[in-house]
Amino acid sequence: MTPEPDDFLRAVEAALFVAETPLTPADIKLHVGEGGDLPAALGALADHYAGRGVNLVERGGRWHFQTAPDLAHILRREKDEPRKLSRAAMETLAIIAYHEPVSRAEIEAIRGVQVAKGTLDVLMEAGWVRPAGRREVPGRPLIYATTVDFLSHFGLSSRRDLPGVDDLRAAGLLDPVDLALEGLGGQSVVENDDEDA
Amino acid sequence: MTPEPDDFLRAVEAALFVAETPLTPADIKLHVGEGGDLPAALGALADHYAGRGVNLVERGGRWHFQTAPDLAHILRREKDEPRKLSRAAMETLAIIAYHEPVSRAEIEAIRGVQVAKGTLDVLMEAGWVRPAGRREVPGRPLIYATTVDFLSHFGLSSRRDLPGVDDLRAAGLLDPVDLALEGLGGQSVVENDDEDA
Amino acid sequence: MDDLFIAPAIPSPETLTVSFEAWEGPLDLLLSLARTQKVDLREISILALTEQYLDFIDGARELRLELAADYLVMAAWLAYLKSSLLLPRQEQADPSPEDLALRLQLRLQRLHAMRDAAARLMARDRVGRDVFARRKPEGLRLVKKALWRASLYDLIQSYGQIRARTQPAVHIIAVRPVMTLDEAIQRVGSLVGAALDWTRLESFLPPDLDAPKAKSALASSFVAALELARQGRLEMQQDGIFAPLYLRAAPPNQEAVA
Repeated sequence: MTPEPDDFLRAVEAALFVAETPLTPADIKLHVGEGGDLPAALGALADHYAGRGVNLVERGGRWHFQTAPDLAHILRREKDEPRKLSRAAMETLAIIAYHEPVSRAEIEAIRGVQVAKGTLDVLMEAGWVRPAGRREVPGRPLIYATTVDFLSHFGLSSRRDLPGVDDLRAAGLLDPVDLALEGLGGQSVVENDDEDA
Repeated sequence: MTPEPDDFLRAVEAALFVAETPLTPADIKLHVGEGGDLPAALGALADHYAGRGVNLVERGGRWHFQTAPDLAHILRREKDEPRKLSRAAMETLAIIAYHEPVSRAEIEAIRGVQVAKGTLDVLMEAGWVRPAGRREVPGRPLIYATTVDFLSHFGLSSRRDLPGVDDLRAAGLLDPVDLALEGLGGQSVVENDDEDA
Repeated sequence: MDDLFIAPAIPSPETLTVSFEAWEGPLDLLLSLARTQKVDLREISILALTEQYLDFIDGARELRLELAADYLVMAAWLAYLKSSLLLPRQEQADPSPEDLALRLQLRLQRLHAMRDAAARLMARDRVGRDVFARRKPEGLRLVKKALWRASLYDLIQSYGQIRARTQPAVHIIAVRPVMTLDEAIQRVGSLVGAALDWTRLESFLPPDLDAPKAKSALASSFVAALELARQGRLEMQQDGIFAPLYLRAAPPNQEAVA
């Protein structure tokens, strides 16, 4: 079924294998010369690699090897590492959830503490927060909102499922009990190294 | 002739294709999982690529794709010329490879000249030689051995593949060097600028 | 391949015009000379080699080349070896000159073997020179993906904390039901005159008070009683600590005295 590859085909194969970028037929000829039928060789190679883990593809007149699309997952193997959100991230998420869409300045006004950029990054990386356009006020600040993933992670069918302030009070979650313990100085506190502190 | 490759084999093929360094079977398993017979897949792949422009080879327990040696002339570029080793460095590398682990004094006994510090540095910088502990004799001299990268670079599956190693061993030319017997002149010759002359 | 590392060819000892930089020491020179014998190193004649070496050094001396000390040391050692080899056997020292010659031969063989091995090693198909890996592999990545853990409770608790921390605290003091001191003086003062004998303090309180107001009324009435007593308008009596407190109007004569 697979005929023994001739040297011209082998040369084309090797040239494409080592290439740093996709190659045009002219690029390939620079390496392998004119000693064969290049279109035929490319066609034969593409056929040969069609069902394999690596495919030869042509994109805009340039040829290159790439891994089969269905194998992408093995090349970027992800390892889950459970981590707990920092308090700053948790609070920022809560504010976005309750007040969305909100700008960073608004989050800071509500938290009474500056928000490090990294905090929002973490929430976006987690897939729970997304930029939701800009507010049409001077400075056009970016505004943030929660995502569908946020709802599903927290088991909410919509943001209206979030307990209201009255519910929180009834549950004792608004009691300022730990205020003294937190020792929060308020406005001048920056939670970590933030470039726009 | 070539059976349709299964997904496990395809995954192994793709992983080896995108890898930046040669992979041990353990590395490969990390990505493709345990869902297949890895040694069989590697063997099948090596067979499949044997006559082609790209080959799958095993070097020191690690696998990688490389172009076929006979195609070197079409693939070599000006800048590809690997570092030129001095004669001293080449001999030192050979002595380490065939005798490892060896101390500097043992290398000197064979070469009849002192080993310039730069010589070992060059070999270590190339990633071909590494310190391999100390010999438990008076003075506890540092001993040197070759690396897996040495095997990869020189296309050796293992040190048993070193050219002529069996004949040399049979001829007794690789026996441990008896430093006490090496009372001949030469020890004070420094091959070049060496601070511990 | 054997000749890859041979130092500049030595046509014959007499025509040497070569500097010592060509060799890496006496052993290297010896090996080069040995190779000119064109025999297997195992069959080399150390005696002949010694002759060659000494001739070479002599020739070099005549050519007024600078001689490195090591070459002269080797020359002296070889001259000693040569004379020992020519001596009758019984006068030989230990180790025997044959032994020394054998060791020198072995050393030359070893150096030659390693030189040959180096050449064969360098001639292999080397990665980056003869065989090539992909120049820009995409790379296998093990991405550590943070799996963030947070519960709905964490979320709402956080929100509660923010609200609790940042909402302005408004303290409203409830209007509590009290009987003022003035009221109490008024009431106790008017009622005590109507009482004929010792009467308990509680009897002076307004009827049907709810609990908070009753407490306030009792406290105010007690203070009012003290005030009225101070003014001499009533007398107070108590049999012991926490015993009931009795009031009655002061006798008129006492009021006159006061």
